[in-house]
Amino acid sequence: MSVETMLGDRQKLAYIAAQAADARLNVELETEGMTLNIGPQHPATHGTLRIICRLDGEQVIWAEPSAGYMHRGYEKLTEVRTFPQVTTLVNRIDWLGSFANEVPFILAAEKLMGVEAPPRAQHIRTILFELSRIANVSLFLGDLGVQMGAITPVFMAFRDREYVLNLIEGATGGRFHPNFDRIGGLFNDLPKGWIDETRATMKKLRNFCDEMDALLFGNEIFQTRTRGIGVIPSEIAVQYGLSGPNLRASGVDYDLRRDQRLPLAWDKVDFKVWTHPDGDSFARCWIRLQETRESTLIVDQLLDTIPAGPIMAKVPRIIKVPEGEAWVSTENPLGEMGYYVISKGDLGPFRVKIRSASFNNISIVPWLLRGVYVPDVITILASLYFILGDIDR
Amino acid sequence: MSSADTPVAALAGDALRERAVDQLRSALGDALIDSLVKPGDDVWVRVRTDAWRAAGLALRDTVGLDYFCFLSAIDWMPSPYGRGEDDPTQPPAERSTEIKQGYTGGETRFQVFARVCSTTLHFGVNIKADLGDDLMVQSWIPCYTGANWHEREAHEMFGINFAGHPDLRNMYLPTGFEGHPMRKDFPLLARMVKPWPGIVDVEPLPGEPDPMPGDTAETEPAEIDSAGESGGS
Amino acid sequence: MLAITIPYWGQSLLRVLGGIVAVLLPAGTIVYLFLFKMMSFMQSRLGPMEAGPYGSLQLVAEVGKWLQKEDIMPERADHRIFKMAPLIVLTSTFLLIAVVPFGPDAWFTNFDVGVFYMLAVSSVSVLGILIAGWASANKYSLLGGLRAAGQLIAYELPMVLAVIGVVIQAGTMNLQQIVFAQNAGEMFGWNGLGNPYILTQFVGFCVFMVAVQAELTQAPFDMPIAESELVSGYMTEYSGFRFLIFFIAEFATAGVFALVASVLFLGGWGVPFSWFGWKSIDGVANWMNVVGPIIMFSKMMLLVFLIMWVRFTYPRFREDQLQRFAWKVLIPVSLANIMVTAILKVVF
Amino acid sequence: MALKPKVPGLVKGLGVTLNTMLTTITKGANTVQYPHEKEAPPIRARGVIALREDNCTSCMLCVRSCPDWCIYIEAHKELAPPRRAGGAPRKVNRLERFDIDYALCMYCGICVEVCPFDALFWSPEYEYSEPKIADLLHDKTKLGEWMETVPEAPELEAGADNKGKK
Repeated sequence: MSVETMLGDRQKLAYIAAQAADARLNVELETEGMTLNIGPQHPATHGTLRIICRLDGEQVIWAEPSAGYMHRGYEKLTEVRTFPQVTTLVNRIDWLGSFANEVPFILAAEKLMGVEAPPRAQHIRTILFELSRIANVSLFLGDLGVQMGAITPVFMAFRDREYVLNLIEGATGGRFHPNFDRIGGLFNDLPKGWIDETRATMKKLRNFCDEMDALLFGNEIFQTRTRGIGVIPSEIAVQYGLSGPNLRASGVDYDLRRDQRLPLAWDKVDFKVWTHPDGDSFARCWIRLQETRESTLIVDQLLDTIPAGPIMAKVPRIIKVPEGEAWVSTENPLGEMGYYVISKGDLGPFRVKIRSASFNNISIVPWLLRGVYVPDVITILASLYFILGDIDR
Repeated sequence: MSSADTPVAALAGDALRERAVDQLRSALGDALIDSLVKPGDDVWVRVRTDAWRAAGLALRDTVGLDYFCFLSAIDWMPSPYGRGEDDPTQPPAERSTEIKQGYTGGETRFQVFARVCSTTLHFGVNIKADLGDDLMVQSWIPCYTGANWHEREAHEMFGINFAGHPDLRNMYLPTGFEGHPMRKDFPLLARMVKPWPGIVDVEPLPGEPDPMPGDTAETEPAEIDSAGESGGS
Repeated sequence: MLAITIPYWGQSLLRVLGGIVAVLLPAGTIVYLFLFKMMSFMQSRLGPMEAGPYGSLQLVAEVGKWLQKEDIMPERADHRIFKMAPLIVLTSTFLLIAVVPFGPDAWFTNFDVGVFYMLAVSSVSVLGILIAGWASANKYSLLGGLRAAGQLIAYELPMVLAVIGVVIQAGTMNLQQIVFAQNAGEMFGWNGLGNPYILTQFVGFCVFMVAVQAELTQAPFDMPIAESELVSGYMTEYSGFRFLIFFIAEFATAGVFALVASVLFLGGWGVPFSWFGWKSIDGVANWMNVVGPIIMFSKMMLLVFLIMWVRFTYPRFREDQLQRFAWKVLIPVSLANIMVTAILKVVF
Repeated sequence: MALKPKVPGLVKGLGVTLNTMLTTITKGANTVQYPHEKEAPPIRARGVIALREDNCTSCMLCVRSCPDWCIYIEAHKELAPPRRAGGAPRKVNRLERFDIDYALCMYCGICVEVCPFDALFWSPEYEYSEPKIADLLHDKTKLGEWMETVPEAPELEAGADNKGKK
């Protein structure tokens, strides 16, 4: 495809342009700048992130995010909780894709204990994982519209996300915070009729993706706003530890669903890992759109092949995790989410290091925002897509 | 625009992990103190404190682990407060404060640890280093730019100093906050402000002595379902 | 002509009342029909349903709410100017309605250079917005005010140039005469539709509507208020009654501009004369004075529908992209349009 | 990039909103006019915890496994008449207080899960917001009232191994 080579060039050009803007800002005559506080309460930060910008006119000379307005100290809190209690906490890290947060923690605990969930549980886990990805990213697609001034997409996103949340609630009981994973399997099996309902919903979601494609991604205004804006070259992305769609949008073909072997069902389905060579805001948004669609296809495939059997492995009722250290990370909606669990053979973990995706994704912001205009600050932040709970933990 | 079927990396994982340790050993010499390769799982290495940055550079350039995952610290001292479930009316419980390090050992209370991965080879390395009394270690920013915020976080949460970090400001905590919350001896106030509701036990009959643990057979949780019972029922 | 003679002060009073009705009635309808209902339907919801049947009294409820609210003014704001700004914006709307004809005799002023006047007063609102942004003593407001100034000035020009085509074709700057010219005219010898300039001046119409969209600061040109960037820009610090005035002005201006556009391009209050075989308007003037405003209103609604439809669908431009669009696309296009119109005018 | 003749994205976008509008007008909105009509939450929805007081043996298991410390139990021992005639009187735990503080509760469901005697249940009821935060502390009478709203556990999907639980 000739587009690809062209895009590659454009990426390079945009990178050079960013550096040139940087240089120019340093040489140009200093005018009296203005410091603009974006946040902590600002519609663009969906949460309480504060970004301090030095402006020259509408151009950002220097920007520094200031997090911590919502820090809940989860790493400390896990130390006073038992292993089953931790899942209720980690639900709330990325609150839009909460089920996906439980999985890596439970997997880490299972790895330390040497148990593995039965195939049916693994399968259902993967389905719910993908559903939470859809719930998360569909909201992103709507929110993207709002950040750019289009008000309709967000309502459509909420409309269709509702169906997914209903499914998650129908299976787990929790709409936002399922707390459905248990060490060794799942709390309960699926209720009757759930699979058919899910199939119907996946159709709706694909329709929603098409709508978003027409409403937003095909829109020329949207494209002028996002193409060539906020370019992250792949080397930089990798250095900063960007993950998920942000990394793949920079052309790095890295997806933990495919690239590591976990006791989950992704290796049983056939799916495409989308990458984009551009690394700009458009690429990041576009990747997410494609991944939502891909997720619906993954769910469809998984629904067809749910094995019969138990959903819980044999584990003692009172869980003591043997001494050891384990790292498990999964490809969460926002990117790589991992837990480094250290156990001392107690009821609770000794230390849990939570590696959340948004923390790394946002750490690139000071580098990325130099020389852009104020409206682009908003699009870039929107396209990086962070959840405050995921930054502050 | 992408490829769907790159071989799953774990197939070649262990060989890669062994190789990574060997490469690191030849790059660092005796600065690599200990290493542990768990087959099919992960690899841990511990390096001398003064070789922290050299190890980072070696990991990036020699081993080819380009992807920065995280950097943080561990306080190996067990918490003197337990899980905050003590009875405030009783004298404080005696807890062992014996420091016992995890994989690849260690000599000091604090350790800095990090993880870097490869986006192409699909494996990662956990790397640790002891911290002396000055809690000083070289900054990793020259090796991995993304370490910036992680080092700031470790600085405020554990009080670790990173030599060569341009800007060790507080990230989450207010400027001027005293103490380092993630240290084990920093009390978690949420668990101190009120007593644990689970301390209270069923009041005995008048004239009966307080029940010893395990006495009230019908209601004691541990006896009902601890050992070996399946959780699936 | 009406048989009763009304003294001049009485006429003035009636005109003022008429003006208020002509501004507020469409504004209210637009808010209910488009902002409350159409937007909701486009987002698969119902919108307000509780106040009145189908929420029809919602606007009254909202006005009541705003009137009760505390009138907050930032301490460091320039108080006098801060209070003045909403009024200036609203004044511009009232000035604009003065030249719009609603029927053969139903007009406030029959002005020979109506087009010229209309274009002149429409930019008064910029002044209000600019001083609102400045007087608020808020960085977001200031940015919004500056953006508004830059944007509105950039879009004044395409608007003027788009109208020139109409003026050339009609040969007059009197809005009343433009209506006559459209309804009595013919296209290439066929008079089945009259000669609404939307057909012959389609390019001009498009440029005009884009410029109107920008003048009204509606999406995709809503950078001055940009909720997600500037937290409503110049309106950030306004609350209660003063915000209400801004709010009314926003939708009233939308209505008035739609009226102007319908006069310029859709044949105003009239219908093509050939439909009923009229030779001149005099014979039917009396009842056209009643029917005219209704026709006018429906045409306005159609145009406001277009404006709002675009508003609810599109994301917004960036300020520099917008300027580039104005200077590099709209102005050359409208200049070319003028040239073609002039040549054709001479040829035919 | 070769330009292909296609519908401009701007027009397509207008089509989507118009289409949604027409769908809403003809087929009705996706929203529900809340106080007038209500959507039934799924059977498993975790709305509020109901207590069957007779089953509770005040074993303190729920209190101790609550991550938030939001359950409070007070109980005392009593002598109850023997099960069989002529037997010795039994010692039973009589529940005095069973409070759940919904202002603290995280709705994780651990207490319901650990309860060994089936005394706690989830009810999908959700309309119990209070103007005063202190009123969110539900005592055992109020928790008992929720028992009426507890639904039957749903049937399970094909292939499930065990019977459904609460």
